[in-house]
Amino acid sequence: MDPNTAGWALVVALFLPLVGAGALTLMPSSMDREIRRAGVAITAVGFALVVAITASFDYSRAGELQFTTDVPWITAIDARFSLGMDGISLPLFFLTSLLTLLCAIYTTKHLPSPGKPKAFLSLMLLLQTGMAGTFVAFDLILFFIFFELTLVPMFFMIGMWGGPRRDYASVKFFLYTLFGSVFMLVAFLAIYFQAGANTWSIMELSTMAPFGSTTFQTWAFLGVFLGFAIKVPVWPFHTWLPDAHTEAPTVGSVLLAGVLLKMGTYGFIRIALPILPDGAARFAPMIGVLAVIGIVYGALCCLAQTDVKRLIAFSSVGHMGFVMLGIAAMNEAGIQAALFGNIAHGIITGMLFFLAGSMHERYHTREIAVIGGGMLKKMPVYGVLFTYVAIASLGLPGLAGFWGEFAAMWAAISPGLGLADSYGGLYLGLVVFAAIGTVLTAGYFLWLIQRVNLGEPPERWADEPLADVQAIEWVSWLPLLALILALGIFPRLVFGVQDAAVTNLVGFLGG
Amino acid sequence: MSPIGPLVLAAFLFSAGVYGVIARRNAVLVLISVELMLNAVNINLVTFQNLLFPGDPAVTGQMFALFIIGVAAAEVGVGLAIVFNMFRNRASVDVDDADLMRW
Amino acid sequence: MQIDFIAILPEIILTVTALLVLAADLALRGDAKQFVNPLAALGTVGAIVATVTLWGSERVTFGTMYVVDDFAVLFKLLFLGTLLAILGISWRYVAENRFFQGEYYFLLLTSFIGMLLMPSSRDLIMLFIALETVSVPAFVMVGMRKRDLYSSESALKFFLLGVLSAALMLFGMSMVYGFTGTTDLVGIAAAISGETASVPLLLGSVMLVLVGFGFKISAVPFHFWAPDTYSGAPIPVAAMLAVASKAAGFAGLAVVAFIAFEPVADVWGPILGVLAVLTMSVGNLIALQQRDLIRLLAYSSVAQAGYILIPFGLARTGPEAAVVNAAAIEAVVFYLIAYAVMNVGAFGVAIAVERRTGLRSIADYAGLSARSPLLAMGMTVFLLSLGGAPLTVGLWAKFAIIEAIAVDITLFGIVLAAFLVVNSVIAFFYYLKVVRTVWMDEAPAGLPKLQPGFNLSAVVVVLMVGTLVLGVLPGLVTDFSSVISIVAAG
Amino acid sequence: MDALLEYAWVVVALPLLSAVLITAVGKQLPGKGSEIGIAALGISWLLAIGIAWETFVNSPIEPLERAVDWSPLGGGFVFELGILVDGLTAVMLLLVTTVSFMVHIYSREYMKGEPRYTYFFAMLGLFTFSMLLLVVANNLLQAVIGWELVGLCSYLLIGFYWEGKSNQDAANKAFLTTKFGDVGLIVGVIVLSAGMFGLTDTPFNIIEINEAAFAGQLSTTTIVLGMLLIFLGCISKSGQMPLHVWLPDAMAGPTPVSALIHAATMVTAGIFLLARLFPVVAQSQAVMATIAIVGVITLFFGGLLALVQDDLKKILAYSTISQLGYMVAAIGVGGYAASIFHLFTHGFFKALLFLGAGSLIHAVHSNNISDMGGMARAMPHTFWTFIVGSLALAGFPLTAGFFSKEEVLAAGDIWAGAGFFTGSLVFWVGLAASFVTTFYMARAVFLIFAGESRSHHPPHESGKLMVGPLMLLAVLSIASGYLLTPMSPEAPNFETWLATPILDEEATFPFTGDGATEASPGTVTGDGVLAGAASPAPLAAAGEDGAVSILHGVPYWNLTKLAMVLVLFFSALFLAWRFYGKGLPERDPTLQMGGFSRALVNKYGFDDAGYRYIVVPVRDKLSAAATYSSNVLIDGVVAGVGRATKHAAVATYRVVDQQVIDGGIHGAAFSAAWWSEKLKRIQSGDVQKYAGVLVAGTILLVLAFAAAR
Amino acid sequence: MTGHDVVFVVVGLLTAGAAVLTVTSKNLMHAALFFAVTLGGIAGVFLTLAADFLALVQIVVYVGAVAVLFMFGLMLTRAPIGREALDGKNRGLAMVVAGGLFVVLTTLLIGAFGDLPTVEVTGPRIDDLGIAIFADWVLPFEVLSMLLLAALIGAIVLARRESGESGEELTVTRIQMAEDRDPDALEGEQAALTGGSGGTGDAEEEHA
Repeated sequence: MDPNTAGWALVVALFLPLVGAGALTLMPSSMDREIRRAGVAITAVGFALVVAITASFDYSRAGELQFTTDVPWITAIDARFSLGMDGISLPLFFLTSLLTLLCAIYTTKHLPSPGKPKAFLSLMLLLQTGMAGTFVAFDLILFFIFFELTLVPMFFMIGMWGGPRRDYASVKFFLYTLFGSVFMLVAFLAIYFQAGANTWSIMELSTMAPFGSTTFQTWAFLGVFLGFAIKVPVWPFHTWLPDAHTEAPTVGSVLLAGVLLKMGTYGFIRIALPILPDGAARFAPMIGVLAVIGIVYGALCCLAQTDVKRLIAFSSVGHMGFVMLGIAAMNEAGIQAALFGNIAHGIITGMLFFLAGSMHERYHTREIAVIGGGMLKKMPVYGVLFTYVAIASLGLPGLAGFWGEFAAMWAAISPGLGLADSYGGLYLGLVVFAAIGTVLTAGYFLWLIQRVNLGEPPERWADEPLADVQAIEWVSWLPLLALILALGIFPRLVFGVQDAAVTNLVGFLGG
Repeated sequence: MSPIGPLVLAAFLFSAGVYGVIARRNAVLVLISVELMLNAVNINLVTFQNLLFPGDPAVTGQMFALFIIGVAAAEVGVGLAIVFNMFRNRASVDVDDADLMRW
Repeated sequence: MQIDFIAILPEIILTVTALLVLAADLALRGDAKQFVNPLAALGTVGAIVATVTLWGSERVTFGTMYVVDDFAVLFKLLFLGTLLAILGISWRYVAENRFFQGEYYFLLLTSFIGMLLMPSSRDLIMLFIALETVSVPAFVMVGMRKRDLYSSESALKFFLLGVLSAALMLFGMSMVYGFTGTTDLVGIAAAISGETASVPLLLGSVMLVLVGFGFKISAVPFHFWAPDTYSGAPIPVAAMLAVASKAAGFAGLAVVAFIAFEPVADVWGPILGVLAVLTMSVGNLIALQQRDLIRLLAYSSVAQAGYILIPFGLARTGPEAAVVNAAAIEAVVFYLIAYAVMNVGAFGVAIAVERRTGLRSIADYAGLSARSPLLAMGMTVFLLSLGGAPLTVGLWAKFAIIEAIAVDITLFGIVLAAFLVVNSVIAFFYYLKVVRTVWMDEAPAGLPKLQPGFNLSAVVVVLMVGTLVLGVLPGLVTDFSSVISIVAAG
Repeated sequence: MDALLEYAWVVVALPLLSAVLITAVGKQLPGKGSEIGIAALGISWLLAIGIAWETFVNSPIEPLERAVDWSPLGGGFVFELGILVDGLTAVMLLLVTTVSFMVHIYSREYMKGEPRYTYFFAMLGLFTFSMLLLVVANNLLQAVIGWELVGLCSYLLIGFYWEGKSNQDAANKAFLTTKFGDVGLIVGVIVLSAGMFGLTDTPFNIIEINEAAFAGQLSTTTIVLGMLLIFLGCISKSGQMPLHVWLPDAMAGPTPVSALIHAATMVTAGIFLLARLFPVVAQSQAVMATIAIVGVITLFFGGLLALVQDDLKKILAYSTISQLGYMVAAIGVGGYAASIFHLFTHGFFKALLFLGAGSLIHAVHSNNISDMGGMARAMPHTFWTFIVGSLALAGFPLTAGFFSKEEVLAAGDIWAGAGFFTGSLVFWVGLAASFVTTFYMARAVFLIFAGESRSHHPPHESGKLMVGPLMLLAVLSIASGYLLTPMSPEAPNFETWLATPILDEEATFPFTGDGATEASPGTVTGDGVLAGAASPAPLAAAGEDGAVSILHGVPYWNLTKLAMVLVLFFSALFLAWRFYGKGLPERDPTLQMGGFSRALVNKYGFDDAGYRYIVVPVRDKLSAAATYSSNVLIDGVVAGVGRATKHAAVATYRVVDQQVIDGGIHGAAFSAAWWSEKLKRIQSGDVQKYAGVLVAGTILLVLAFAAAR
Repeated sequence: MTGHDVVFVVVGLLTAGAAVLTVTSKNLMHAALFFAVTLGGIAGVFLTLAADFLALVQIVVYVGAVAVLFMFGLMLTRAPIGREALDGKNRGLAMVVAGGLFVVLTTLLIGAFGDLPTVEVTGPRIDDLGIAIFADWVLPFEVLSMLLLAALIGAIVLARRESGESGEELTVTRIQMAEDRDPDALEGEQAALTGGSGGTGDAEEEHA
């Protein structure tokens, strides 16, 4: 495939899941196993295509858009169907496809009540199109559509296959995120009219930036900020997240943590910063402060959790705080860090949710106190995996979690856009508190490991036969486990791909 | 003659009609009150036509009044039919009995 | 005076159809009576064909009283399309409920004749007559479930409030006439200028004129009839009131506001904007409490009216007026089209569920997904679209409004946008409640599968596909810049 | 002539390879994986010896730096993965591989029959690798990575017996306490590297940082802030007060691990890093003074705590803290070479002592010296080697510990001579602490080996695999000291070994002490002792303009002070013999000194009240929360911090998150519901009310319109 | 004040008085009669305003037809209710609203038309009206005819004795509203629904 001309490949990779979802709905519900296999087949074919795209991507020109498609779409408002992929999009696009495949594999054996694999897989595939589209859409309107498209399937996933409070959680998730995105849409329109170029093209608008008065930029940024910040979620817009995660089915949580949250940070980097650099510069210290509050606060909340899944959910708040800290740095390293943190968090926390889900299936509870320890004894391999991923999540060097966190702090010490002059002290404080957050993070993870993994299993489980990691789990987890290590050791896998694209992007910032 | 007299009369009749619509309990009396309001409008129209715009070849004001009379007749017919129907269903024409649906 | 019969051909076709329906009803007996429905549909299709041929033309007839331009044609197509859909969802409902079918369809067609006249009328008298032609048959149709207490009660409420607001409107019209000496809209606009534009009586009368249309579109505080009437009326009639009659009200409002009262747009604009805020907030907030689906849809349509009023709130006079007002009109038109598609669909599903079971509480929709996947899917799509979810036409409808706001941002516009946003979120709360019930609650044991008839299924499917296709390609209907013709006229 | 240096990375890679291989195939092998570990470390050790030899005989050598661009970091900066081999690296490589190799061999027997035997060797390999990765790092980021991995491995090994709650707690405590220090390290590294922006594309490069600091290209803020923060990392990692609390608890791990942690890896990481960055440290008097004072406090008070311990491993642990205090203090008084020298010798004799302790514990199945006694007869090899180790620790003349500790004291003396108060502090307190050291080691030795056996198990000598390493380490505990003696002032010695182009005699401290004005070379140059070397060059000496230069050279000592050391040694020995020479006294005199003893037993007693009134209730109620409820003042504080954190966490979650933030959302939703409830009442069903409201609304609107202009 | 004005004032006061009695009378038939008087008074006003034709129409259509229709309506729907109950509970509201409306309208009217000079009253001739209605107003006229037809048919549909299409009187039914249904009743309904499939149900199956 020639990355300059093979725009079709991206279109196919993007819409294959959607077509697959349609095809699945046509299968009779009674063909339970066949439906699940078809789900794997569809995602596998999609993933194969994504691998082919990744393979033929021209890494020497990673800063430029490749696999582009650009045709008129809604002529009345100048919206275009504009897809493309650069070094920033590629890893996220890849991750989306991979995680969906793994989730489909996982679903062949694990699907919570009320079953209905057809509906579940169809929604998942629909979700995939929405998520993947977000990362390759280069038209604001198209981006918005994909961004919003994810709400509906995720709403149903939580609402139909979720835990006891699924009704509450699903509606909260939906309304919360919707709220932000409507403001975002308003801001997009304001940008469109302010630019006055009759285009929604993200690249063109970035090139034109900065436009409008500072007041305009501030307001527009505020709108965009609300949309993305709720998605990320930035403290204090995070309260939908623990509920959604706690109630969501395993696969839902994995995709939510693995990809959905990334759409928020991606939006910041791809849209908010380059198009509204002045607004971004004004908001950066505030974003930084919120990010660090999120880090410390998320960790504190984790310490107070008694539910494994809820704990992991709160840990996301902290980890995404590091990502936001990178963004708040407004320099190349910060963006790099944020994007890396994105990917790493997607892999690690996705994996943690897989583990939490399987734990729930075995113990039928997620209460730490009820599980009571000794998992390492009952299920040695499982316990080791749990420790491994938890340690990755707390940011240990050599595993994926480290780079995003360290680089974010490193970048924040010397923020771009002249922020270093006016806010140098603030940013130093942010770094210190972020670093303290890492200790708290280590604290709750170790405590979690201690309470779940270590010690002798309590009596109620002593005679309970708990199956260790099963074959299907290995298949769906191994890639993530390997990636955690691979990204930890070879951060270049992501940093290198992104480098040129981030350089371009920071060029738009003018910093 | 000054137009203000008929206009104030019309306003008064109109207001009286509004009063009737809101205060009267019998549905037929409510309908009567509505008719009062429509008649008030007619006074307005005729006043304007004949005092302010007497030369209008299209005779707009009076034509308007005629149309209102026609429409009012249609409304009376339909309105009474509705009231009759309700009366047959519940043996009452009290408007404030009609409160099955609320909130 | 030469009468342009081509221009009023759709109305003529519809009138003839109405009379034929009446005659056929006399001729047919028993179950055969239901075939007046396809007859009416045939006439509607004829009218649609006739209307389509008028696209792009600019015909003025009956003096300057009647204008057929793209604005009018688009609205006529909207009405006729809705009529077709309502005929589709009415067929079995009307037949089974032992209505007087011939009369029902005759009244339905008559009401739509009034609607077809509305966007073309350029005279207050004509507008008034058209409005009454819409209303009077509707009064009767609402009460058509004769032996039902709710039905007769809702007819009474609808009727009383209808004539009351008509009287208020007439009083306003009479004073506008007294002030300007004409009922011709363009003439009125010409007469209102300079110092006359600030006479309190005139401005107050403008408001009174708007009341009649405010009633039709169920804007707060003229909305009271809507929930009570919808829930008592036969559901197809409720659908008609919620969609077609409301659209007609907006058509009339647009014509009056943007043509006759354009010189005082800076007065009615903000006030209508405030009404928009009130309308959507009140509608949405009360809708939150509803447990009856039809009432929920009723309040939701009140709220939707609030959204559609927003562009009116942006109207203004002065240098940017042409651009801003044009964008506003476009937004209104587009929103109405979207609204028709999704709301008729929602009512259609409600008919299918209620007709068989007589149940209409939201709780009765539990497990609809198991009982009829098609209806469940349809309900989901329509409600999500009403909320403004992506990939449905509802999103573009809201988008159009925000776009109209963003054309020239003012503080007031931002406030309106903020209310729109907050209200959209509130609205989702109750839409999702229904969607959740449909998909996630267990159906009560023993309820049979629902098998909606062919017509209704077809209508639901078509509207669902329409909602989704327009959701992906809104360009199919957004590209009609010519509908802003009434702005140019003003 | 640095062919071997190029292969320094192999030394690092082999333990990693061993860890990976053991994990992969260890269980299937006859030796359960231990043979892989021993083989890998053996090769590494030989290679390290070779490297050490090359760097030593050619010293001072030009540092060898080899790096690959490992990953871009954004902004044009790259992260390099590389090696930096100079004398310091070579010393550390030699020390780490030696101890690790010995521990590997020893563990093969010691850990026999333990569960997770294979896993243990894999972890040893990983641990060694992590430390070596830190040691060879050519850049600070790589150092941080190694440093953190060391922390992880210590966590995994201290918590090796994870079935027990106290072991889990100890592991958590070690990880979290050091992780807290890592905050300082990481932020410090970030601050230093930020100072390098604009100067280089590789902002973490150690040589570049050192050169920049020396050339004055780094601002004072960067240096002071960066180094103090990094020193915070050293405080926690190298067991300095007040973050030493994890170290005694870390004895929960298997004894070979204790040896590894306390002798060669982990705790030395902090000292090493300070030495690595000594050119930066040397730029600031404030930093140096801080380091010195922390070191002094630690070396004295840490040592005192060993007096009252019954657990042999705890005695050794506190002695480690104390000895680490010497090393830190030495850095703080400019004794760069002295510090590393002490680190080097200490590594050997402390490893020896721990392994010896392991041997004893293995024999009597108890950690407590009160359960031992009379072991000299049963375990002669262990006895003799343990004696050697103890003498070295106590600084008995002609053992390695003597030479290195005296260097530290000498550094203090010279620094004092240059007019720095901290110099005298280090000297005198260090001297006093040596008395304490001697006393507690003598106490331990007498109680273990003298008198009658108090063991419940008949003691027996350990096997060859355990004794062998003891023997070798005993030899090294003596021999290593001769790398820096006045007997060979001209030959290559430890100081020339450590010298680098920056740390040569040209370099000076950029600040002067109080006594600088009176200072002249003569005042600080003592008369050579022992070999009577003529005017040996001082370790640090006042320069011409009164500035003290960073020097290397032959050792320096003076007779009076030597005499004082000896007097102290023997008096302590005598005292100990009086008390413990005949076995365990009825009442241990160290426990009979009233308030002083109580203070020590209670770890200075500050926490007594806190313990009784705060820690106990809270720990018992929130048992898990008080992870840190040990019984030292600092422990109290740490426990308090932990507790406060926990409370803050619960409060944050319950109040802020669930009430305020989420409550706000709910509040909004609630008020919507409230409005909804009120508003719907307007829809009363009474059509005439509707009509009334309709008309009233119309009137208001009419008024609004009418009044609009 | 001309004689013309005097006549108007007299007729106007008469009309206003009758109107007040129409909406306040405590007797049904009195109210209807006063309504007829009001309509007649309005015809008189039309005459003073020189709208002869309209006055005629007013007499014929309103006094002659509408008022009589109302009286029939009142008599046909004579419910057993007492005199005191003719006014509902909304009288206060009605007072305020109507009073407010009158004040506002009068103020506005006087503000706008109070200073117009007195003019001579001239009305159009009846043939002018005839020409206008078929020249200028033919469209609304035709539509009005359709409207009247619809109203006629609608009124018949609603008002005629129920024969329906099945030829039998239907019992009064109520839609079950969500508000006033209790769970037990719901179960009963569902049982009924699932138990017997009525005639309509069969018809549905055929079409499905």
